[in-house]
Amino acid sequence: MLSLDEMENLLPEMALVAGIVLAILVPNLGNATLRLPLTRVRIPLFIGGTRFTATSDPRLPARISIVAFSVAFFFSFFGIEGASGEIGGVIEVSSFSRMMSFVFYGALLLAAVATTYRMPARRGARAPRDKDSESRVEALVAALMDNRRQVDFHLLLMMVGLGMSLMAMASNLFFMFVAIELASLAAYVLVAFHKEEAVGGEAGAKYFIVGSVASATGIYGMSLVYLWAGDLDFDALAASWAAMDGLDPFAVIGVGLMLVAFGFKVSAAPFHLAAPDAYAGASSPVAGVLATASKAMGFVALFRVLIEVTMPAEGEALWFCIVAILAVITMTWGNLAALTSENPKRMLAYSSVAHAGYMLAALAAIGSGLGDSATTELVLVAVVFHLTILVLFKLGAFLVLGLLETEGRSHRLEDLHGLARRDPQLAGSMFIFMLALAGVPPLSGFLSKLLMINGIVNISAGTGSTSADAIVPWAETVDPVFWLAIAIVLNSALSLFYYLRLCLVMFFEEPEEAKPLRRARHLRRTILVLAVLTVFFGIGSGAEFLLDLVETAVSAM
Amino acid sequence: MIEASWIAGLGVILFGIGLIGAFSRKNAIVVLMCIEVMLNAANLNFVAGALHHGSVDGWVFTAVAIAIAAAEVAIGLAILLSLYSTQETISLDEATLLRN
Amino acid sequence: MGEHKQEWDRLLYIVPFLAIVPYLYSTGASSTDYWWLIIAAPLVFFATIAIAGQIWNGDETWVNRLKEGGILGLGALSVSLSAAVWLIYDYLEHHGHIETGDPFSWLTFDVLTYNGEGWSVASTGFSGIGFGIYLDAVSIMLLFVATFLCFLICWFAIGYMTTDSINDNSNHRFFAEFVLFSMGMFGMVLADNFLWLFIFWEIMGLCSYLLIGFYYWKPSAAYAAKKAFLTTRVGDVFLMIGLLMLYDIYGSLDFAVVFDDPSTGVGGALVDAGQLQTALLMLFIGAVGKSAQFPLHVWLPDAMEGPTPVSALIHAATMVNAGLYLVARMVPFVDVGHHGVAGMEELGLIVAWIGGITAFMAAAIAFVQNDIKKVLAYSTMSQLAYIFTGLGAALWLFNNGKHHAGALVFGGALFHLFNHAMAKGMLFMASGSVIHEVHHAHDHLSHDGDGSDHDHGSHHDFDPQDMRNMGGLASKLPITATAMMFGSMSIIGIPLIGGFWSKEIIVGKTWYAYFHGADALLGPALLILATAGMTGFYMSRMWFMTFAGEPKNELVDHVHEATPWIKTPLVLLSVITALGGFGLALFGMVDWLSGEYDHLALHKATFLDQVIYELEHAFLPEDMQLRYVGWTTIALSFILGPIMAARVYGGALKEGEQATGLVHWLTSLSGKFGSQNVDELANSQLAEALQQRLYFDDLYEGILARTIVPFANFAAWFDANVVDGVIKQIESNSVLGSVQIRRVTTGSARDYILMAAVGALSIFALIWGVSA
Amino acid sequence: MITSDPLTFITLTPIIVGLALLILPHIGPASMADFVRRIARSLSMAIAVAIFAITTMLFLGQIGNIDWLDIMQGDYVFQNEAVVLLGEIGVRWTVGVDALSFPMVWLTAMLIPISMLVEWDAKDGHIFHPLILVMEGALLGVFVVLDLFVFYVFWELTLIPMFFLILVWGGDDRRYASMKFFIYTFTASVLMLIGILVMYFNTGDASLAGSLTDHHFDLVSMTAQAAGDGLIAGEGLRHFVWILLLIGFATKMPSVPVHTWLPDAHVQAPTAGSMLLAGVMLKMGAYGFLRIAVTIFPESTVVFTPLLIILGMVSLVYGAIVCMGQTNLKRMVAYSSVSHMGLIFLGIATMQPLGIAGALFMMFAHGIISPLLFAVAGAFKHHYHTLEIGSMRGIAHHSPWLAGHMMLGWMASLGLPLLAGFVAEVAVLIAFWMTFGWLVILPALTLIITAVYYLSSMQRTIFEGGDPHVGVLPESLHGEEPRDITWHENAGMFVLAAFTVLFGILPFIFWDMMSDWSTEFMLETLVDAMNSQGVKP
Repeated sequence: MLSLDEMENLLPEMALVAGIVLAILVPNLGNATLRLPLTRVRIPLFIGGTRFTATSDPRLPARISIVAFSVAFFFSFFGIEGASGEIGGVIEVSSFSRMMSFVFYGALLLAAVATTYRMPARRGARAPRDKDSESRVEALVAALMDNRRQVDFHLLLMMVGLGMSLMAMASNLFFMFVAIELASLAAYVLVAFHKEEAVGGEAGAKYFIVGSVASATGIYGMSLVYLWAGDLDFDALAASWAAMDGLDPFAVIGVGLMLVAFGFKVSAAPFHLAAPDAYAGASSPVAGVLATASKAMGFVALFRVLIEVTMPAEGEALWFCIVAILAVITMTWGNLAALTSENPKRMLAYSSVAHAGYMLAALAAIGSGLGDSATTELVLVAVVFHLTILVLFKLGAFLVLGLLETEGRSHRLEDLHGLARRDPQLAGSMFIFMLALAGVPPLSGFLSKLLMINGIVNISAGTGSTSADAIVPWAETVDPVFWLAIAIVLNSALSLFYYLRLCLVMFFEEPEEAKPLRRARHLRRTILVLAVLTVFFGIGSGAEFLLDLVETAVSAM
Repeated sequence: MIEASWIAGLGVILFGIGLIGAFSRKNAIVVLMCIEVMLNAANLNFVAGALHHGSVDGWVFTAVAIAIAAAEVAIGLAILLSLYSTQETISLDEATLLRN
Repeated sequence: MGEHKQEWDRLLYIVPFLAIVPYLYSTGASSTDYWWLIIAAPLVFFATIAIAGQIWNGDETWVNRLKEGGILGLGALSVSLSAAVWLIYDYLEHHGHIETGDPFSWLTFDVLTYNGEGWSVASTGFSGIGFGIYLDAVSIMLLFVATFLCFLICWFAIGYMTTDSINDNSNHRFFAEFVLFSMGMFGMVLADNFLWLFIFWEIMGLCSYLLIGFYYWKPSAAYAAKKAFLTTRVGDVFLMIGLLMLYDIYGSLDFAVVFDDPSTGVGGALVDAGQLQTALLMLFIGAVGKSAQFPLHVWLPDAMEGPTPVSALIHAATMVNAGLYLVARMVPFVDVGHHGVAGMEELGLIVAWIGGITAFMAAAIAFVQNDIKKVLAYSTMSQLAYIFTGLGAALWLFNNGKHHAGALVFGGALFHLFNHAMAKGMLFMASGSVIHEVHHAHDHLSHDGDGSDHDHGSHHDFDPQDMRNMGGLASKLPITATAMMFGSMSIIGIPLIGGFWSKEIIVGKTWYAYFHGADALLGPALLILATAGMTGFYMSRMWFMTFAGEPKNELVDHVHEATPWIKTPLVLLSVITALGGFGLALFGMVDWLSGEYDHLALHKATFLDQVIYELEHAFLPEDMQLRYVGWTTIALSFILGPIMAARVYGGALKEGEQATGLVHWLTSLSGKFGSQNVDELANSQLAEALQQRLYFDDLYEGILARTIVPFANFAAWFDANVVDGVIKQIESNSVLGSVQIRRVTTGSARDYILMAAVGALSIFALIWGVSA
Repeated sequence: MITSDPLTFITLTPIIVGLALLILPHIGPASMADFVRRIARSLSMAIAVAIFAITTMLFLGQIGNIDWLDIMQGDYVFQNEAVVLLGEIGVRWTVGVDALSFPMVWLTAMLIPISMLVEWDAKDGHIFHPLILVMEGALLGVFVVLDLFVFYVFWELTLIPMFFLILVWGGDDRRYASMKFFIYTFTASVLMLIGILVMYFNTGDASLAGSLTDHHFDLVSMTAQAAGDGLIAGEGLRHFVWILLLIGFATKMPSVPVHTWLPDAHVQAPTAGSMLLAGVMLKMGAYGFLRIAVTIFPESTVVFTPLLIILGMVSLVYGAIVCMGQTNLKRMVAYSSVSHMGLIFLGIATMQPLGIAGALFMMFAHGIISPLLFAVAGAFKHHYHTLEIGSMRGIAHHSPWLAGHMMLGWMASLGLPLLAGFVAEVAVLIAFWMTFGWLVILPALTLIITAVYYLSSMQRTIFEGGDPHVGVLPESLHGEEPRDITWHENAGMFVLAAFTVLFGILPFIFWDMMSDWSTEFMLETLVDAMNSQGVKP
């Protein structure tokens, strides 16, 4: 049994567990009674029967999950300062893990809010049949999307949250994998949740298959590492790695295979291929979760394996070259592919790939081993900061698409046409999100990208020969890491093209239909808040506050 | 007693079969099976590791991994079913509404 | 003038303007404190007229009382004129330079120099550019010419412009541009510094452009305006380079600083003759452009597209003198007697050659012109070229230590400038009078003839400037004919009249220079000698074709001098032209201009002594060679040229027509030389070539059309398709790449796994490679 | 605040008010939204005029009583108490101006109300004018901040309002133009950002440094450090950073070969957008180049002088030649901007205080003249619905005011004396001759080419036509009777014309401080570099 201290440390997870329990129970509460045998006394049983108004409210599951996530979110937030504790040998609560769970819960909370509007119950929903007319099919699909499956959905959402949070706290590689699997399996289902739509099942299937292959590969890699080290505690692994004489094939191949698994999670090229399909097929909030929380989870795993375990105290890490190359390929691939994508969700998916590339580049800079601890910390702060604020604008963008989705679908660029005229608030927010994604100052997206580039430049710019008296000799001596910075900025410029294109159609084109969008008050407010925060965390005290927070978290790592 | 390295060797073969199967077979169910094979390769390694290192962790890992594999199959089948219900195929090459 | 009483009342408006300077004088102020009035008045009224005219366009008061700004312009120019006269008066009183220094520093700046070890801020020179005035005899003379002529021309223009319906509601533009032009001219003359000279020079260029293009709707006018601006711009650019070079040499562009000791540059360095000569040649190219000399002469004839005589007058009497003024300012550089730099003989030779060629060429082209203004335009070119030749000879003489002779021809050349300005100003106004009245007569006729539905076509086809439509006007336009006669005489150099006094000196001294070592001057000397005779021919031809003989068109009968405002300047200038040359020569104008004397006065004991001295000097110089030259000139210009013209074009007036005394006599005389048919000659290839202006325009245009235009089009293409094409290529390649890379996402999960597997394998290969 | 920290006030007020005017109608109740929409245009104008008044008072000494002639290089006036914006990485809000930036500040403050005035009747004025107000804040920010991070923020911030101005109020091909404009300049400036970051990691002043990085973005401190031992140790790296900065700044200026965004942006932009683009945004490049690249890396500047000459010369000559081949009025004017901006590089390359002062004055003069040109071109578009040179003739008859302004603007731009542009040209040319001698023939020839294209364009629009009473109207009018420009266009152009004349006749109003500053600048930064690099005449 957990001690009180441990309970306190795990409060967010407790809240989530409570949420899961409540989500299972509460919607089923009804006026069912149990007649005591042989008597006429009816004892209210509450489970079953005709449900009460309150418990049959279709928005109840969402409320439960929102409350649960909110509580978890705030507890995580307050836990960032000074949380520490070790539970059961596999869980280690630290500022860093709390920071990450703060991010995860934040993202999931937003997804929960967004989904409230996606699935209010509607009677008479059934799956469309072949003989139905096209418009009828559409209506049916819309109704089905709104069917009462909230409980399932929110349960899964909370499980994803639980898995991610546990993953961030894991101090044991195997436990981390288990947590990842928990989150992933729930996420697969979420992706496939809209089974009424042809693409829903397909997206889920692909994501599941590719994801499972990746995790199987990762688990196999982990098993090789276990073969080599005999212990999967990170501390023990790090010690074994440091003590390793030469390169042990088991260790190297194991780590390499794990890289594949995490590469899939962060959607690094060429493991990202299923991601665009999954994002496009999933509902927008879910896609947003995949692009933010799921990606953050992958990066935490990378931190654990690459930085905690395999990073040598001095000199270049083994994986430096690979990650650097992966980074460049990933960001270029993502941006290039997004360039002509006509589906906003796919476009955002590719953009998410590109962002993974930027962060991998920052990791590579650490791997180069050129920086001291301060610069390493700077880069980590940059990455974590980026992961954090990515929730604001990447998920924000998905939420905007989500709001559009409640009206119909948002899989064509045309659906965004003239959004500025139909709904200036949304268009303005979307504009901010896009610019933040592109890294235009003074938005927070710029700050995080700047910090990453900053780190890379800091690590590498000084490596060039100071006696070189011209550019070419200097360029020959500078560490290749420096060019990662150039690659990032050039890619940012390239990415601007598609972000702007999206803005362009919002402000420029005529809307296909002039009717205003749904009010969706909470979601709309959420989007606006995200937009404001995107600006707020860009510069000034907001950014300072968040940076401080991240710094605390990173220094605990 | 079988040498741990033999077990691990079998794991490599299994893993290879699984992987090759995963990208060479169209049928999603077969791919699912291949994934199971890959997971089992890992399980073999855990077992071998437990033998080799004489630690009990490996056995625990194996047990948990099998549980995960089971969950995965369940979820996988459910998802494939929903794929089938909308597209009436479980061929990975045919379910390509989402592409490019 | 009774019938125009109401018109003359308008003149009352300028009384307050005229009162300004006398008032200032009465307060005991010094003229040197108020020189800025000369520039400020026109500048202020430029803006006033331009804006007010646009706002009150067509307003009754504006049109009738203020003559669409003409009266305001006249007022402004009267302020300038009176302030200038005040200044000139003071100058003549004090017999010397007026320099104000730089009362205000326009630009101050620093320049770094290298002292052998490092760079530091230059301690001497290069401190900036200020603005002040610098007056010596040359600028005083030009100041008078400019203010006086501008005033008269404005006067004339009020009459000329406001009575032509085509100008209705756009005259404010004319007057505004006119006073701005005047400001430019005044400023250029007053400026104490080469840069300010250039600045005002450019302002004049602008006004010239605007005024030539006054009838902007006429494609020919718009074209001519552009041509004038661009041609002079070519010269100006070189002028600017010259200024840069001079500034580099002297560390200042102030006349006072530069002329103080032209042989030492900034910081006491000795000036390199080659460098200085290059700089001066650059300045000269500018002068060539402005004064329409070969090879940048092409703009001047076209400039006659401007409103009939008036803007053309700018291109004859005032602005074109700017180039001459600039060359005159080169004298201190070459005057080896006064700190000049030796070894710059080529400069004088080049100037003289350009002058000689232009003089001859322009005179030849003038032979075949039928447009009265075109004749005058070529005449202007030719006469300016005379002055250039004279200045060239002066430069050569100065540079070879022949100071006295140099000074004489220098003064003579400037004196010719004065005479020519007065005469040409008047000639153009007179030709304007002719054109105006012929035009009116034509309008009158065509309105009467066709009733209400008059034929526009014939109206536009008729060219009131074509001398072939004239003839026998002497009796119809008595004042004009007289004025034109005196003007032509002055230009031809009829002894004792106007230009004679100066032209003699130029021709004579150019030959003098040739005889004293400047072998290369033989060419210019011969050319200007021949031109003297040609001038006699074409000027006489013009006069005879216009005024003598029988009318060649029935409308001549309806011509009469009706327009107010036009006659006054003609009368005034006729007097100056007829008597001014001799009069000023008597007062030692030539020596005063060249700086030999420091004041204008009789230099002999009595007036009669002076007259005899001057006549002797002109007709019987001591040097026998010069005497022959002088006589030849007179023979060619006075006798041969006019008589030939009279034989071809002359003729008595129609029976019963009576012109005023001298004019009538002259027309009768012209009929007495018989007549000669020149049709064969007129149809010759030579005549055709002359008609085509010796094909220079065609040549330039051809070159431009074949080089610049295709080149510009190529550049535009290059920019759009190569420079921007690279960007577009990047863009389209990215799009292509994007499409390609998106194809990799086939949609099949198998392929994704395969790709991931391949990727993973590559990773291992890499690890293996790294670790190996 | 106005007297204690006027620069912060004039920078932030327009941004805050502009954003408020843009956002309030969308989040408040309907009645308030209507009210805000009604007052948006007038309020924007009032703010813009007030800021112009404040800057003018700063200049005249009514506020702060500054002697503008006595500002040393590296010193700034109206500096504020620094406010920490991002303590972790050493970003602070510090503002200040000197003789390099103040003319630009004044210019911006002057141009904003005028461009608003010229487009007073723009459609959706309640968005248009606040956007310009935001633009004003961003532009002023670029010139006043002394922190490179914030500088970069403002630098990019200017793109956003301009993007909208082009996208929403632009011409037919505005999609392409706005994208190209944004991406092109953004790409260049992110490279510049790398340069800034390399500089950042060589800063040392611990008192300003960020807690996370031990470095800071403070320009004043960087300048001092650069003047001391030099900011960056290795020469190769220094050059590299210099080139990165140059890419950013040269693209903004723009210099050939990275100029092609400009014609597209200009042709499509609305009049006010073009005016600001040409008037101020191009100057940001030159300003940044002088303030950062030259100041901090004088040696590199000296070493790369040949590059500057080539860039400047090619921009100047090639730009002018391309102008001649243009048939679109705005395109032509845009290329003429490229050509004129070339002179700025040439002025700097002369390594003479006079040349730099000339370049500064060129920035200033071109900042007045080119808006006039674009106002004229915009009026053609507005009233004749075409910009095609040669599609009309004799327009002077229909639009005499327009023709008058065109004449003045065109003449000013081709360098007619007594108009503002001439002073700059002559100053640069004098310095150019001193340093490069006969190379001057190329800029000189450009003066002719400039005249050719300007005069030809006038000849084929406002002149000719063949009839004194009616011009040849473009087909785009479809037989409508054209009218002369509206009163507000006229008023705006009048002010610009008046300033063109004023600064042409009395250039010393701003010249003196520029000249003094240039001398200081040369002596403090470049002379040592020239001596150490062994530059000889």
